[in-house]
Amino acid sequence: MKVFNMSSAKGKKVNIYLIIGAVMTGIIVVMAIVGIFWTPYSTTAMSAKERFAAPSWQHLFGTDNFGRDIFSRVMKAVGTSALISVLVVAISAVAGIVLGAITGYFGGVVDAVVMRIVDAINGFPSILLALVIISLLGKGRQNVVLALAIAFTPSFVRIVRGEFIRLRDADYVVRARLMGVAKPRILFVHILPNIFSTFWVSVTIGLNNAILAESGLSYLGIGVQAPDATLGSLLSDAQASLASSPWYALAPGLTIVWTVLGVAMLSEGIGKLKK
Amino acid sequence: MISIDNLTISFSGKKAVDGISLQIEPGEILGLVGESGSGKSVTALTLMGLLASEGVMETGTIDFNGTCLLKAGVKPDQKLLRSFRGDQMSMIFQEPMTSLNPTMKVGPQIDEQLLLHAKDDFKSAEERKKRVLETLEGVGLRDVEKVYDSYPHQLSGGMRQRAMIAMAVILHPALIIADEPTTALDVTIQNQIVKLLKEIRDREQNSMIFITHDLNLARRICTKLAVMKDGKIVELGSTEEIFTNPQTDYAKKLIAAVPGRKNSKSAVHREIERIEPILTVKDLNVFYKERSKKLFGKTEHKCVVKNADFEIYPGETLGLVGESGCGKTSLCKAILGINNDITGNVKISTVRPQMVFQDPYSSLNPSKSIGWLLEEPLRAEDILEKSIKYTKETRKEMAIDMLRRVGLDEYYYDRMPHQLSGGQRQRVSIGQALITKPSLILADEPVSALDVTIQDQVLELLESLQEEYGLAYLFISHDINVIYRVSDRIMVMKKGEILEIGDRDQLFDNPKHPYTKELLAES
Amino acid sequence: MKKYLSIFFVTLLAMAALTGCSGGTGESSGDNTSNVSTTDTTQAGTSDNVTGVTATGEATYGGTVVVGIQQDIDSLDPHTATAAGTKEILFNIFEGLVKNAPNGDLICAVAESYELSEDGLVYTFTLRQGVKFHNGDLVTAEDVKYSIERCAGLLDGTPLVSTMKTITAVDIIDEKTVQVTVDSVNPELIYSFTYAIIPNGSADVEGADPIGTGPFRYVSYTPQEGIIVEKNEDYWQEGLPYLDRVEFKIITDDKTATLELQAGTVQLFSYLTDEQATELSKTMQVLSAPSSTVQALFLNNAVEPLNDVKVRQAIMYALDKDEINLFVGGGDATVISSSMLPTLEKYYVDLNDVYGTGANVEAAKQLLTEAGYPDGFDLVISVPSNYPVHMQTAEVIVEQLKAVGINASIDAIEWTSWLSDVYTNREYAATVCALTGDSTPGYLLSRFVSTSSKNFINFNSAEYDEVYEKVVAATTMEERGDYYKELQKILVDEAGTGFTLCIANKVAVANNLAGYVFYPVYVQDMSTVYYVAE
Amino acid sequence: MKYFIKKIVTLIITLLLVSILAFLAFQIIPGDVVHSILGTEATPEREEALREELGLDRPPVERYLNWGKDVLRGDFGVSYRYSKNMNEMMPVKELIGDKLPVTLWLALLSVGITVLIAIPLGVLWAGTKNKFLDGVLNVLTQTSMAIPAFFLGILVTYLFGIAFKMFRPGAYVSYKTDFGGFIHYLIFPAIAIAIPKIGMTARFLRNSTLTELTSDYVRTARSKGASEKRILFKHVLRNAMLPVVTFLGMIIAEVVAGSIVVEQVFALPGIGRLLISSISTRDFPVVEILILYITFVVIIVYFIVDVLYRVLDPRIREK
Repeated sequence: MKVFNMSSAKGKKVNIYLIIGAVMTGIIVVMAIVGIFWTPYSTTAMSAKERFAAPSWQHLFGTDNFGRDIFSRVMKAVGTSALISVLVVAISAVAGIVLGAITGYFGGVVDAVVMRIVDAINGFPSILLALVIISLLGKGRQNVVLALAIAFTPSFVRIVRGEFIRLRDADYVVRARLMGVAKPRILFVHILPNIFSTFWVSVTIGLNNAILAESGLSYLGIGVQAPDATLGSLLSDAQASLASSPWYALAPGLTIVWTVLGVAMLSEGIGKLKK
Repeated sequence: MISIDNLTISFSGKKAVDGISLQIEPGEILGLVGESGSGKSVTALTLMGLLASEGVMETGTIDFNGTCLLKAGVKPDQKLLRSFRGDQMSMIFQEPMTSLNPTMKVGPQIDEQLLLHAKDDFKSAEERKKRVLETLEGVGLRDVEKVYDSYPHQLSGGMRQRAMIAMAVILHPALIIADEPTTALDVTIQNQIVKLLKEIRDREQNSMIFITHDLNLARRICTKLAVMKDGKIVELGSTEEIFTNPQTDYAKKLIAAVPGRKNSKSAVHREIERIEPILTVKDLNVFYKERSKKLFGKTEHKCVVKNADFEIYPGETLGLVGESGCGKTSLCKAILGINNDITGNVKISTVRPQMVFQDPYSSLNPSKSIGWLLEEPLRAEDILEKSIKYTKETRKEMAIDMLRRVGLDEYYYDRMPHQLSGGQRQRVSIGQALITKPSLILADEPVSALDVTIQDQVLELLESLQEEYGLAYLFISHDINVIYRVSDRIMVMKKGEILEIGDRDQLFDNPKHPYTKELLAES
Repeated sequence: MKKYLSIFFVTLLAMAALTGCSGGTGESSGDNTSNVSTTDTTQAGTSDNVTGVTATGEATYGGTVVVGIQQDIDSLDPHTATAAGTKEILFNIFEGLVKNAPNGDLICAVAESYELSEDGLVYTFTLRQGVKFHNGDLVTAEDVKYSIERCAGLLDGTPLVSTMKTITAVDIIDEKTVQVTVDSVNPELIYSFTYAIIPNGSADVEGADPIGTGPFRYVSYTPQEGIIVEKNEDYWQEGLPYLDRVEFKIITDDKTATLELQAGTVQLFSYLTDEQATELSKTMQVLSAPSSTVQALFLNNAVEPLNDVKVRQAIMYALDKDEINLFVGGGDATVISSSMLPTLEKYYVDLNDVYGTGANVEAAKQLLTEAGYPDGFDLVISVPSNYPVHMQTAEVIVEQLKAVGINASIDAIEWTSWLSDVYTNREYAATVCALTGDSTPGYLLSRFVSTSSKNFINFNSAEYDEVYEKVVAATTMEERGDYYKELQKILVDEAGTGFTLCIANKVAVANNLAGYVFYPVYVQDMSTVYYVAE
Repeated sequence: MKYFIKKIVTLIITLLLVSILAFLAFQIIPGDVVHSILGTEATPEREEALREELGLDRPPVERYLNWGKDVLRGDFGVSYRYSKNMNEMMPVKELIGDKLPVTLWLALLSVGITVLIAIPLGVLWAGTKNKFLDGVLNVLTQTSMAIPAFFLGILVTYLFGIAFKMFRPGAYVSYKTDFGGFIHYLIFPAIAIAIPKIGMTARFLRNSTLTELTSDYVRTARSKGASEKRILFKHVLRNAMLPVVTFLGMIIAEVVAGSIVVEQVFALPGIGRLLISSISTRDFPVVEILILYITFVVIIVYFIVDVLYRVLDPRIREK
């Protein structure tokens, strides 16, 4: 005979944020992954007959000015947007960790020099930055990523630097120094894991901001290249016919909000889980 | 009379206070003693009606001079409670720095009491200010106008605590609860605060609940004691009764663990062979950079340790005692080479002396397992010394061996620091310092953050390890009793200067410096 | 034996009417184009092709109109301004000796009439009496001499208008007669005299405001905001203009423009995208007429594999221009095949049958196979990203090329990069953009001569060059017209470039405005626009 | 004082660095200002003449040094693109000076709106025990941060401009002609800028208030018998505002540097739009000064925040 332990199930508080966040993000992830291999309609095939069709069972989100299925395009765009924002955050976070760790831990001249460069990048318009990178490295999605990553790095450097300054004289770091642990190991093995809870918050915000920043670039005409699309570029395209076919804008718009909310909820849930 | 009847408080199902009953008479100082987590503070906060929202009052009633303040199952009347708080009963907290609002001047913070409860008794703000100033004078503060207009951080720890006390007594409440009011203060200040509290009680004839983990202190101030353990009162009686004739095992153990000259187990004088010092400090000055506020002013080198001159021999414990900010830690760091802004000589004839820190929570890397932490010094040594080569297995063996030596079971190898208690962490910390077998350990207040019984165990461990490895300790503490217990020789420091250094018993029996005398006065 | 120039002087569509000059008085364009009349029946001015309903009602004087423009002004100097968007505004401030009329004719402006010597080398202009500059001064022969010499480079050696390089002397015969001498015959030179007449020396006065003789006088210009003009009370054409004030407001973003039109902040906006037109037609009048631009998928004839005529022809077959028209032009554009504005009916030949206006996938694939690309190839189309129309066209073309196996992709670039990399340095494979024609019919064809600095597609046909030489040598427009047709044919046969559409210029006009007139050239004439009486 | 000198030196170094970076950027990016000016009608002769006129035929290092010398002398040069009249180009100083008030007022208004709404909202949010309200605010603020700026601009325009007719989209009037009308129009772009900032600030303030509410001095205040409301407003708010000040500083720096997208959507002739168009036309003198201005503003705002923080927090003041 089995013994059911009811109390443990009842006593545990349900982490509502985690569940909702996981479900919301999950749907997006599934959409993005399926979108790589299959979409209900071709994302590029045009149809003159079906321009600006309203949402229907054939076209869940309707069609755009070229008669393309918006749902299919959103599916594909979700993947592109997600990939861009994840890569942007990954690159800038790693750069931020390396630079922030070195400047924060050692201080002095290196700190002064790196922080001045960080300040300089901060004041530098990301559009110009994007243009410079595209001219140096050519076109392509990867360079949008790189430009945004460079623009995002300063804020990560600041956060990591602050944390390293806070922790550089922590007792356990002093001990590691006394043991004769090598500097890089102190930086990245001893200190680094301890800044992750703070870092995680900025990573979540960064993911959100990267989606927004990419859509800003799309709006200014230097985002991804058509017919490739991101949620931001779809939204930008959709504006032209906002009054006559509002569903075109609504589909990517709501998807952005949904994604960002999902990620935020998930991270809040994870935060609660740790406590 | 204030009476607590059959009080049970639980936090998410776990009982923090378990059916306690207490009565406090006017003029009485009731000591609530026990180790951390025994429910002392929870009891006090409940009495004040400040129980955190996660806490549930399961049973019991609290009666204050005939008014039922709290009753289990009945929604607390917040308005009633607020009218009592501050007016009828007030509280003094442990950390005067954080317990005062950092962005509000001290005067207005005290004035708030009058505003909240006795606004109509005063005609004007000036009158209230006059009253506040009087009260500040009453708690032994001088230059009260200046104190009134100061922010908390501009006052010293002792002054802050006096201001806290002024806040608590300004309305002459029937009950004052003091929660570890002297723990964060230096010994000499501690004595003054205790004296002040006594004076207030004598003057005002109010009741007082004095919460402390320090039995020595409780003995000096309290008329009645309640010994708490795991949320229960295990023993209740007059202070003298309990100290002279404890009934329960726990009380006995607690009293026995109190370090002090009279009950020190290692009061036996050890003979140390002093031939070749393991550490020689000669004419050591340690500086601290301070930026000048003036334009083009040079960066000032503030001397925090002046002309330190001493040595430590193998197998010996040198106790270093002094108040916070006297330069103890700076001296340590200079010896270990962490601070290079020094003049003079430090000669160490052993490899890599290690350090044990005060706070067992910050000295272990929270993101690593205990096993990893214990092995890390070996890995570092492996890289540094070409002659040494540890395999993964030997490292693990050594770590587990060290776990046993510091009195922990093998399964702690995979635990994370946050899963350990403070005492256990300090054991790991000691193990980590010892695993590379240094012959000199600098221990900076290693037991100050621990409960008495745990403190006792850790000190015992340190002693046995000293025996085993022939270690030399530089043992730093502000607690003269702990110093007495562990040291062979004692060094007294004040404001960066070594005032006195000498054999333990000689120093205790015959202190030369007036400051030493003051330190020893209350031991 | 001088003939009246008007006999020779041929406008785009018609023999210049004498009336255009000698009789071109105030009433000529006041109530629209019908008066500017001509003897010619082919008068096909754009007014015939205009679609959309204009408001009807009594014309009133006064009022302010805000006109949205898409580009900032590149210069306030009418002789150095190069951007079409600037010229279209300066048209309201400045006038030349002659000026464009809505039907494509030239009418006399500062000049009252002119004559051309029989050898075609001497132009004699008689100035109109009483024409005043905006500063109140009368236009003198000195002013005319100065203006023409400045354009022709006779003042400092650098001609500001390249077609006027042939002018060798400007002589003042008397105070109302100016004679211009050229060194070679060019029947199209008269169009260059549309360049502004400005007060003598005014371009060299520091801090000078633009002063002309046009229907509106310059008030102010603020970068990024726009240019404001006010009614010229002394305008020589009586009854014009109607409006007291016109504000040209710069709105670079098409979506913002739509919003401002909907809100009524802006009353007039031209070159709408199809989406804008659809969106705005509910609340405003949307007029439409063929524009003066030819859009194309330009191919760089010098790069692999586009240097193979078969590959280019395959692309021609692959293009489905009808579909592009539907998606981008809203079905209102004219499908074209060569470099001539269809509105210039006299010179235009319809060559749409050569490759068809729909897609011919089989023919395209076969040609590709013949050329050695049975599996297609990669093609990058560089598109200036500030033109939504071209971006969308490129997107459609990518799909169409995909159908024949060509793997095309879009490279969206900034306009300035386009000018440098594509147009000047010719470092590109393909691009989608449009060329703006001017009133000289040969202009759009001249740029495909292999040696032309404007031949950015690197078109290289000996036959074409030969015929063009004949054009230059020809002294009459009839003669030239035949050669122009030949040139168009060669361009199509060689598949030099994939001309697609002459996109309709759709103009949104507030419901209470009337009198908007389309021109076959890139101008925006505000003098005829008026508020309808309620 | 030493603190100031140090800050000024840092500022100068950063400005120098930025100006070099911007100059290098212009060496790298494609597109020639000469082509941009002459358009499709360029002839090699005119190109050459123009290049010489603009001094672009000189070697890059010399050009940079000349530019630097002029800037140090207070001569910011003239725009390559924008005319002042028939024969003069617009001086950069005049051009930027003209656009600056637009951006500054926009910044002021948007920060004002942010502070006015976000601070009460954040405190209310921290104070509420209503789970539902908490959830709603959570989703609302999160959503406000998730909408791209340009779309928010369009939404604000549709809502306030087209639907409620509270303003006429695009009917911007210059501050020179009608200051009241100017401010009235500016309120709406300011709202578009403020919405995500309100979300961020309210969240931030709420979190910092919640943190402060757990601190010891709050317990002390409770033990004095102070009401929760009094505790929140008298004790916690000021302390909770401290980190928010830094945060607001970042926001101010951001909007003072120009809100490119919102300026574009609302057709405001501000710094951000000028920057974009000048970059796209390769108008180097304008872009250089704009970038220097932005960097300058960002650093100065951070500096002011730093000083303000010292004023607000008596603990740091004395150090």
